[in-house]
Amino acid sequence: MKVGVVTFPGSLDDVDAQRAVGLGGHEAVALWHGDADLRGVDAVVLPGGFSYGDYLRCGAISRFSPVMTEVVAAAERGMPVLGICNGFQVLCESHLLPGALIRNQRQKFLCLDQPLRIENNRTPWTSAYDEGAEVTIVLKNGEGSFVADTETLDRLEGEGRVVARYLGANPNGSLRDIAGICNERGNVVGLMPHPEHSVEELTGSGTDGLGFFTSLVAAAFA
Amino acid sequence: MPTPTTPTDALDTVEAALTDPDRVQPWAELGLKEDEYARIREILGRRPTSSELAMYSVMWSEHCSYKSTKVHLKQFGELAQETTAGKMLAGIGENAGVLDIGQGYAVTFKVESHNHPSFVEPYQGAATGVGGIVRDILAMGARPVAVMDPLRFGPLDADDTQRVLPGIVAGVGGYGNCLGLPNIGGEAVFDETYLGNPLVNALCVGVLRHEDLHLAKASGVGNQVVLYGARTGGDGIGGVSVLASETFDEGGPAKRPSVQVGDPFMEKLLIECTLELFAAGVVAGIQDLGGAGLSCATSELASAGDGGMHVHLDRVPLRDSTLSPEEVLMSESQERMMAVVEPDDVAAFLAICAKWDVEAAVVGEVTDTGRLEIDWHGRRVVDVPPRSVAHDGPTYERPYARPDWQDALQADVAEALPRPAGGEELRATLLRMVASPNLCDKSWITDQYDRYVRGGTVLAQPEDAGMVRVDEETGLGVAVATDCNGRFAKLDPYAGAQLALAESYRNVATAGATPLAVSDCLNFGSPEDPGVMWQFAEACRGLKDACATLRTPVTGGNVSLYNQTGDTAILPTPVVATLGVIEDVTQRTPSGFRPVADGTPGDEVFLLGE
Amino acid sequence: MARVVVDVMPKPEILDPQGKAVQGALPRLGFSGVTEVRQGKRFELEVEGEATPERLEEVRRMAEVLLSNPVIEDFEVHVVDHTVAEAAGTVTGQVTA
Amino acid sequence: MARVVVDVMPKPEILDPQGKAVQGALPRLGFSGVTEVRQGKRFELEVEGEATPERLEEVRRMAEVLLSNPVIEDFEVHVVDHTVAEAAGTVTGQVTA
Ligand SMILES: Nc1ncnc2c1ncn2[C@@H]1O[C@H](COP(=O)(O)OP(=O)(O)O)[C@@H](O)[C@H]1O
Repeated sequence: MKVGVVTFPGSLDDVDAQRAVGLGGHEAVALWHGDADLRGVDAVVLPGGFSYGDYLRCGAISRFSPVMTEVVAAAERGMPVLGICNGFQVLCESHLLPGALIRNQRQKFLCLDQPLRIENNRTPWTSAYDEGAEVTIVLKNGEGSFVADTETLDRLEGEGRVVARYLGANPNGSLRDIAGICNERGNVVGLMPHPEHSVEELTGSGTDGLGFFTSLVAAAFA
Repeated sequence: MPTPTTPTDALDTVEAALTDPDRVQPWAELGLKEDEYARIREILGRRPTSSELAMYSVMWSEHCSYKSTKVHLKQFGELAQETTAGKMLAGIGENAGVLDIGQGYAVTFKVESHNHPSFVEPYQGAATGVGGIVRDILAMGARPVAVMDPLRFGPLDADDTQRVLPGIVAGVGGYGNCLGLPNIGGEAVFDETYLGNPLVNALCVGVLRHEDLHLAKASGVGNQVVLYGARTGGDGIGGVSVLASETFDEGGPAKRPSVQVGDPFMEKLLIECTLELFAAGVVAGIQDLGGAGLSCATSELASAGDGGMHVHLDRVPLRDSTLSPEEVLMSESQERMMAVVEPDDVAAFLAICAKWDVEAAVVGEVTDTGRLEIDWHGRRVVDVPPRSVAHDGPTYERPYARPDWQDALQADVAEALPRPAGGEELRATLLRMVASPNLCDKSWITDQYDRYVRGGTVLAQPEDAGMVRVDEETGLGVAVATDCNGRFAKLDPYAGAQLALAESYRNVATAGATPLAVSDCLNFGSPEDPGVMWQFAEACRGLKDACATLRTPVTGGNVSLYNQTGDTAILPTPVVATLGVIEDVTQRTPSGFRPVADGTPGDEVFLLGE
Repeated sequence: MARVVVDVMPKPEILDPQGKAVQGALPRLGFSGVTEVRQGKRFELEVEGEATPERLEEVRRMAEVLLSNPVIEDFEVHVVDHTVAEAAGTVTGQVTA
Repeated sequence: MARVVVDVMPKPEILDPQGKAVQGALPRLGFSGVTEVRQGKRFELEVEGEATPERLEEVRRMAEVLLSNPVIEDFEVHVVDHTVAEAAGTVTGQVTA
């Protein structure tokens, strides 16, 4: 499959996401924020970073990029979209996902190898995992605390839309330990941790993140 | 908004300098000595204009001219300019040294200080320190790939450390994380002497292909000079001469804010934009803007080139329209670069800048006059031989003498201390040691830094050396470690500098890499104190001798003086960074013993040496 | 030229870790009697022309679309006659409407 | 109980990357005519008792010591009769003193 990886001004993990897409067995296609063109891709990754410096709110400015108009339309048609960290923030700002991500409870940027549980393996990005699988994936963010009103949280839980949850000590104050969620249809996933940094023994926290990039095939043939 | 004070008759032009030759000038307030001022008049054959005076004062400051240390630093130039991997592609004198590491790759690395600004405003001081060193690396034509941050603080429980430390760590992280550069190591050392004078040293490593090497020079008559990046504001005016060269308690009037605020997002755009400019082949010469801003960039580019340069200073995009030409020349606004571009390439250059939302302006051109000529709204405010500003600054042979307390200090040996007697005391000593801020786990600092971004980090904290992969196909990589024990250096600066080198060299070697070359950041007290000057001279001599023995060239570095609180100097702190190459990063050796785990045997442990 | 301020605050029901941190720090610094702290943002805008109702409506839209996130934040737009810099360090004391 | 606001803004001569980012985004979103944006912080405090001059002076000291960084920021303290949440989404329009 062709997987687009968007570069916004200030995207940092775009090259890493492209590498991970390749390791997952797909062709990575670079997409530019200023082009209203998805170049025929089958899925899109919005990578991590500090788009526009994240000075206003993370993802607040990027969501207005020309490419996002296309991403939103494609997502609504069912195209798989994965937002990682800053990408998750962009998805929330774009209202493709509910809730918002605010400053970590302890006010500090945190980089660590984070244990997670995969709660929902029915999305195109998580189908390679067993439900309930416990994995360790790199987490790094300053504003990764997921918040939403109680009603929204209850709905997310009730509909099985919590995709991943932090295990052990909650690293950032995220409500109900939420690390990732999906939309109603399940094709749009937002995830705070960085699976693209957990795809090689040598350079990350192991290879537990690879499943996010191999799932697409499984999903395609499901 | 105050109204702009653009061209008025108060403007001090070259013409005014001739018609009004005896005007009294504030050379002393700008940090110049009487004979230095006399030399400027001699070079110019007239009094300098106020813009020229600003340029000379800032460029002849200790910080920019290395006037007290040049005589000692030049011995590093005597070391063979090659490593075991080949000739150096650029050495001391360039923005940063460049080493051949094989397979067509080269690396560049350098460590620099941002000590005084980080005391005044910890977050922004540390942040802009990272920003500055990254631009140095970028200017060589390299993609920055990793940063490190050797830090020194006062005692952890001191009040001011509570102000300084969190700010500095957040600043290093805030800037580096936002640039997408993994932090692969550093130091965090605590000692009384750093209480009023913390040290923030920042290191950056960059990678390039041999053919991508770029140098800071303005050659080719008719080539255009482009300033791009952030707008110029009143940041850090006076910072170079006042902040970086004088001790705090002497103070100094600051009519403009002496603090610079960094914009890492702008710098990220600047990096990507600059790398695209290199790839497009539209850069003939390039220089980053750091300390001394445009004064430094214009005079260094022009004097390294083969002719002169003509600059229209009023074309510099300003953030604050009230700035005078003197201030525009001295501003240390961050996130700016200056490039020399062939006329036919200007349009392509500007288009790439526009793609990255980076503002750019053609501000001048290369000439064959041999002069640096700067105009302000059509009137000449600077007309100088560029070399006289950039390179022919004063040189001092400061007196130095072994302090009279040195003997007593050395006689007070550790053997004289009481030793723990028995198991209980030994246990207590051990617990005290592992709990000491200098030895304890540093993850409370390093967890605030992104060590994974770029996907090439092979080793980072808590390892002895940081290591990044350079080529994904072949596994070629580089390792870097920085070290210095200031207490050793105080006991014996000659041996202390050698130990700093030996430790960083060992850390690189034990990680599995072959050490190639070093960069250093020499942090000392006031050079006007003969005892400090002796420490400095000894440390240089020690480092040079050790480098000669190990056959590692010094590729560049930085000197930070006047690190003291009142009369008390910091521990002499010659931080040494060693860079090594590893053919295949999968062969690295992590530190730490691997225990027995699911069927695989644990590591066997050997002790080598005496 | 008009000076317009947009104040953006976290909604009362949304967690405010920054405000919490400040509130926690106050007693440690010897300040007592502050029962609640919320931290938000203030934007000072310089707008061309007069602060006409149309112009202010436009600023309101900027606040709604860009400057605030309606999921977690409330905002308010108002015209001011001085910037913080102009009043620097003072207690203006007056009750603002 | 008094409601006191501390507004903290980057000093005018200091670079404000945040305000710059917002200002850069506005035209792309179709908003024109905003010539300058500065982004700062707003703290809403609930303080026990009346807003007496002594109490306000204490808040002024908090602002000086904790809420602002005097090297790069200015601040202003004022008493308010409503929070942003209470005025949510409105243009209050009035010129504040
Ligand atoms: N300021 C810092 N920034 C980044 N890494 C740091 C910093 N301080 C310490 N480290 C890292 O933490 C680890 C432990 O540091 P340290 O205790 O100084 O080790 P050692 O004594 O073995 O040199 C090392 O990997 C070092 O690079």
